[in-house]
Amino acid sequence: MSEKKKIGFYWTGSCGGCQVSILDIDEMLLDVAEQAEIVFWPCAMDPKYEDVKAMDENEIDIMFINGAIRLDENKEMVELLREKTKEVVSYGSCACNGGVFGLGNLSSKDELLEKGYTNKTTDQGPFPQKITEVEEGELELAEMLDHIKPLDEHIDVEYYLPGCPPLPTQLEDALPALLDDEIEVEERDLITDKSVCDPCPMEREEKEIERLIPIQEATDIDPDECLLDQGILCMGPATAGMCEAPCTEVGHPCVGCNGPVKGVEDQGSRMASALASVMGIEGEENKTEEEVMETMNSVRDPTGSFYMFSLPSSIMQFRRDDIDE
Amino acid sequence: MSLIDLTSMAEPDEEEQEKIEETLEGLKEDIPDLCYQCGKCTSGCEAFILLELEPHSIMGKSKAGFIDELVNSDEIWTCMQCFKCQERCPQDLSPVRVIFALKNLAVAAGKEIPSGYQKMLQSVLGNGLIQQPKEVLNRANETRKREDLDLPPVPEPEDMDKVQQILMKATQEKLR
Amino acid sequence: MKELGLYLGCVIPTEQYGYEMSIREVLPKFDIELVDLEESTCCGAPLRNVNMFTTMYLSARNMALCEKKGIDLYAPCPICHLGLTEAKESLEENPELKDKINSKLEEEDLQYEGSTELYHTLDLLHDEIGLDEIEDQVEEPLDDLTFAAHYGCNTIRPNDLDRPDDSENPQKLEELMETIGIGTEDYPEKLDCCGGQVISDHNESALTKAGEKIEAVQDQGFDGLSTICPWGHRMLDSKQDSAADTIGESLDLPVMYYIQLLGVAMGIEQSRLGLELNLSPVDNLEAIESIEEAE
Amino acid sequence: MSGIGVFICHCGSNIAGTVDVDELTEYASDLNGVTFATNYKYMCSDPGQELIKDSVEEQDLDSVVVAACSPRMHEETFQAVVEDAGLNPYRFQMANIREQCSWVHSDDMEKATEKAKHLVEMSVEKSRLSEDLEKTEVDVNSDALVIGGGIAGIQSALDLADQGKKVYLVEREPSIGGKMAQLDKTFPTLDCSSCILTPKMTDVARNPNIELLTYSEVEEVDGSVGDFEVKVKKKATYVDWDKCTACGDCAEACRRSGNVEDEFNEGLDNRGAIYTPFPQAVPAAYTIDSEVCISLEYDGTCTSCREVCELDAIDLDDEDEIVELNVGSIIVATGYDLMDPEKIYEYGYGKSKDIITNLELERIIDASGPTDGEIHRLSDGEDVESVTFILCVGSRDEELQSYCCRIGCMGALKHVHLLRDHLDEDVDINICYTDIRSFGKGYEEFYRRTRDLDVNFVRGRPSEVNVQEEKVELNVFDTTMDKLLQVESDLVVLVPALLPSEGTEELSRQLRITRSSDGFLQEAHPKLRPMDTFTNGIFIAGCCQGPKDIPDSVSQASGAAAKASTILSKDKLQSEATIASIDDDICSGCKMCISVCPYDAIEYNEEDEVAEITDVLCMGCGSCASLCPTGAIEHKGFKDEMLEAMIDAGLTEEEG
Repeated sequence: MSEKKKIGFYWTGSCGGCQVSILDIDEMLLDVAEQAEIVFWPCAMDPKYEDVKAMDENEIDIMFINGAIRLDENKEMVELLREKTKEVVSYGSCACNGGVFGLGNLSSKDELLEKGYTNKTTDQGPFPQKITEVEEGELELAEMLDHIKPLDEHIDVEYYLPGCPPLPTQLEDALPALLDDEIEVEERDLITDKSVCDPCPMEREEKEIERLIPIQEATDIDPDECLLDQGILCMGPATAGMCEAPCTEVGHPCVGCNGPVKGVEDQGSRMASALASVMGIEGEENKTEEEVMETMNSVRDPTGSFYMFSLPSSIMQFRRDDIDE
Repeated sequence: MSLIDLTSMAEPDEEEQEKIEETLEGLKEDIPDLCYQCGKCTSGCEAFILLELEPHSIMGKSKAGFIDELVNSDEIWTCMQCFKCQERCPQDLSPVRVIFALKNLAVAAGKEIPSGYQKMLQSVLGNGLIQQPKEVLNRANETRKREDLDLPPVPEPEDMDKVQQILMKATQEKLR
Repeated sequence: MKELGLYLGCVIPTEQYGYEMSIREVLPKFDIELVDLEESTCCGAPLRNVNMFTTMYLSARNMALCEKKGIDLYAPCPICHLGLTEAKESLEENPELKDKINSKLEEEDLQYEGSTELYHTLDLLHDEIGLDEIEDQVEEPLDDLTFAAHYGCNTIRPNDLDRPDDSENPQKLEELMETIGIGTEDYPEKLDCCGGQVISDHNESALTKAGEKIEAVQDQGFDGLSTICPWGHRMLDSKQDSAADTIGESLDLPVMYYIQLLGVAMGIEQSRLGLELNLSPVDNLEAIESIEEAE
Repeated sequence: MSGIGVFICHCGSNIAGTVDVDELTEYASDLNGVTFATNYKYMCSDPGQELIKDSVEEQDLDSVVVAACSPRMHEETFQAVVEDAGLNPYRFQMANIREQCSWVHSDDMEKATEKAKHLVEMSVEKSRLSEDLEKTEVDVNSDALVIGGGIAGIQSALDLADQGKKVYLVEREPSIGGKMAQLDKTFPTLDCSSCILTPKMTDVARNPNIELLTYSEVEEVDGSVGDFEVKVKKKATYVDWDKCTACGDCAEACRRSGNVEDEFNEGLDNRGAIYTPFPQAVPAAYTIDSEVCISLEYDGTCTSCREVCELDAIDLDDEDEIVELNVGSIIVATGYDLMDPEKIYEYGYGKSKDIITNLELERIIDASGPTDGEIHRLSDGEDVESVTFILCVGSRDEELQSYCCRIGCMGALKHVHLLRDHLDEDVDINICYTDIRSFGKGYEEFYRRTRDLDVNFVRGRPSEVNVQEEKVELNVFDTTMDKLLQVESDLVVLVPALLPSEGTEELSRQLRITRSSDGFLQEAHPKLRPMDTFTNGIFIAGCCQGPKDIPDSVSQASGAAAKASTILSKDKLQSEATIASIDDDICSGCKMCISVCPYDAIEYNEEDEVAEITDVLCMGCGSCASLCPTGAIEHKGFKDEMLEAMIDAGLTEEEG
């Protein structure tokens, strides 16, 4: 029997859901422990920066990294882990596509700090300082980066496993394949070719959407009919379908957390152009400009809707006037 | 515009024309530009035979911009407000509303307006109604007042002065 | 019991007392409680000619008074009804104008929301109360009479402003008359104007219009003419003599508010319906008591 | 080693005068994948074409780029050259360095040359990724279906039959002839309508290539161009048409004779339950109207017609029959209906018998019509002293039909001539018009002649029409004289708007063709493809596409027949090669592509839950490929990689 693989899990800017998703594989964790040795897992163990630094190059076989790279400390740490790891898995939507945090790219760093600290409605706490003097000495805070970029723009990544968080089933499928050298896994093999529509059980018609209705204003939703057909913006058609459509199945539109299907670069623009093609298509040749605008304006918060999880990996990446390079 | 009316040497006044359009847009009505002068409005106009009101020609002149002529005319004050022209217009236009807008322009410009309307306006400003309760006659030529007929007093704002003030200011306002 | 704000406008409470009396007498019999709007003023419609904004303001003010009481509004005058409807629809479509008007109403502690439903006599009787209910209350059907209907322009036009009846082929008044036994039929001049709106400045023309309509109805052999509009009634009844003089014909056509006819058919004491105030020869009709009898 | 050959055309001085072709050739020869580059004066000329062919062989080229004019001009030329040289025609790319470069940048040779380099490089990049593409072929059924047996349908059917095609002509009434059969005369020549129509109708009956299916309706249409499968319901006529000689004995015997409103005469007189629409009907046979026949409708025991029929043609047990047809192309010619003038209540239609439509007048004037051509007041049979026409009844009306009916003005002018022939000369004729539109050949001349017939042309629309005791009265304001005229008439003729015939909406759904906002069937292009629909193989003719007069209907009908013939004359149809294709492994079945396809080429496969493209229907417009949210649809010859490579090449800055 070959030597046990050494694996690790690391989180950067994150809600923690991805880490919980690892625990969610339940007993399988024991199987994993049999096949692999978990050498690094800040969530469960207490490794120090110095310990990692002391590791040999490529000492870790597989490193799962989730979360957004929001701080310089995140960046420094993932760069260090890259040195020590053979294969890095970009785990979860934040690492793969920037995730919800990526919507921060619509504001500049200063605006974000101002909103978060100076102009907040609750207590006016102290504005974060790089260095703070305390009795014990100086405390140094990590610096916020200007923008969020997906993990693969900071370091090379071998595999992508998106999801917010990835479902236990996804990890259960992925882990054995990654741990077994016999099985060949391509970079994006853990993402499906098909979209959420494929597993989605709702009845679909040809799309003739007159205008979109915000879900909270929609009344009389037919539980069996495609939400998009009913005028509710569902990102299903442009979203990778590894999740097996649990949201639409219970009547909630897909918000696009898995990011684009395999082979598609920009989830939001795909969805926007698809929707633009079918919206108001009935009698469109005779529509006045006002009527067309009315249809268009029914798309509320287009960026937030189309790019809720993938703005940093899109071709837009961030607000144009904020490009500082 | 390049039109000149050779009978009066008047030129179209686009500014005044826009004012009509503004008012009509405030009422969500179509502007007169789309009128194709079929004359259906005038064919059925209640005021044409007696008072020579020609809604189609008002539409035509408004469309061309000869607003001054209309605002100064007596014609606009002959409309019986029966709304037949609007109802029957095959182009979904409303001559009667164009006429209202013209009358508003005339008032705003301080033109002399017919005494009946003048009186009505003053009465509304004075006590809220277009006229005061009257003593009327019955068929036997006897006079009757509200009180005689067991009718309650006519409604009137408690603070008429205040309403008056608000009304005075309101008459200076425009729809848009 | 349905409560309705009774909004009389200008002409009814200052001279068309017969309409007001019969309304106050008849409607409560149909379980309708009429609530007076003490602070009300002119609806503003006559001022459309002078300043459209003031028109909207006055309409909104009167509706706001009714809203304050939390009840729907009944305007027996079609001109008021049209003015109020127009204001209601305009303000709904134009929130900016609504805000502007509300800022003025605030000075009187009023607020216009747009929640009041509007009724006119025609739809109130025909659609709300209903023909069956009316038929139930008829005691003496007026079987021997044939009347023509006069709707009044603003009752039916313009139809884009939700009128009580169809603009080209209104039939509700006919159906109401038939319900109380009166025979009726269409006549070519049915939709013609009474001239009332220009009486103040074009007296003679207005009276000619009225006279011609009365003459046409009379010539076609109708026993009388039924109205639901105070302006029309004023021209066709109150001023029938002057109209006759103006066109040089002798006119003696009984003209009655429909609601007066209804009251008579219901057996209500005729003096309570203000019938003495109809100046046209209504006592030519067998069913109508002459003034002497009434006394 | 094989590679790409680049051929740069001078186009005389058209290109060479602005673009430095030598520098361009040198640049091209250094591009990635290019093994040969040359230039020549006229690449499209014979020697130019030979140059390409020879080079393919000599230089062992596997793809060819020609930098010359627009592909619209010569793409097919060069594709054929490349094919001749033994390559797949889709291994050819064209860079447009004339229209897009030399012509628009003629003042700056340096920059024009620079742009030409980019354009050539883009084509080379696309060429590097190009693949062999094959056109798919389908067999063509050479039979045709014409729906609608009015003049347009008749013309289309005859044209196709004359070309030797088998034609099925489906008509829902018992006889062909349509609206034209109801007309007395036609403008502007005043030809007798039936004199020119009847011969055509009998031609149809006699033509061995035409199979006439009257009293029939299309039930279902499936398949696509070249191979439509159509189900037609032949309604039961209860008369054996092979036996019936139209002797008419049955009609006389019918107990409902004279009790059923006669549609052909616009309800102005009556027929029986067994009837033929009009004497010259084709086929010449009787039909029992099952809705009014005493036996059929009321399950009575009336056998009057059967008893008198010597030929034993009556069959009361007849049943509807479904006929299945296979055709290669379909022409729709379903015509129009008049708008119900009661929609304009104020014009009083229905309030008096003396207020009629122009089609009713047509029947009245017709010598074989309900009044044998005698014109009297319909209310009381009194003489007519005054006739008034109201044009644009419901036409050019924003509440009803916003379009012009195109035949109302001319029709009324024609009626003036006919009335003048039939009535005393002192009869008043008034025409209330908004604009007289006499746009066709000979029409204005006809209008001028009509003006000379003592007609009152009143420029204005009446507001309402009132029925007085004797006469019908209207007021109309003449805007040319500024006078309000009171007009008393014995007949008021309304000229109503034209609507697509009843059932057009349903038929358009069955055929999967689109309608424009006015409800008429939509042509593929208003100017350049007026008889095509967006569905390949289906054409439209006559008033189903929009209001038309007879000459226009007939022209369009012949045009549609010619169009259909181009399909029917082929043994096989080749589909475009540069069409969309769907990858089953990626398609997730969201159905978005189906709604955008203007050619109805995409269908949903319920079993595999994926969308599928019918190759012959796809026109390669690219709408679906650009929309597909999962990238499952690829546009052959324009794959994403190709376009990306072209964009990259187009955006490269020149080194140095």
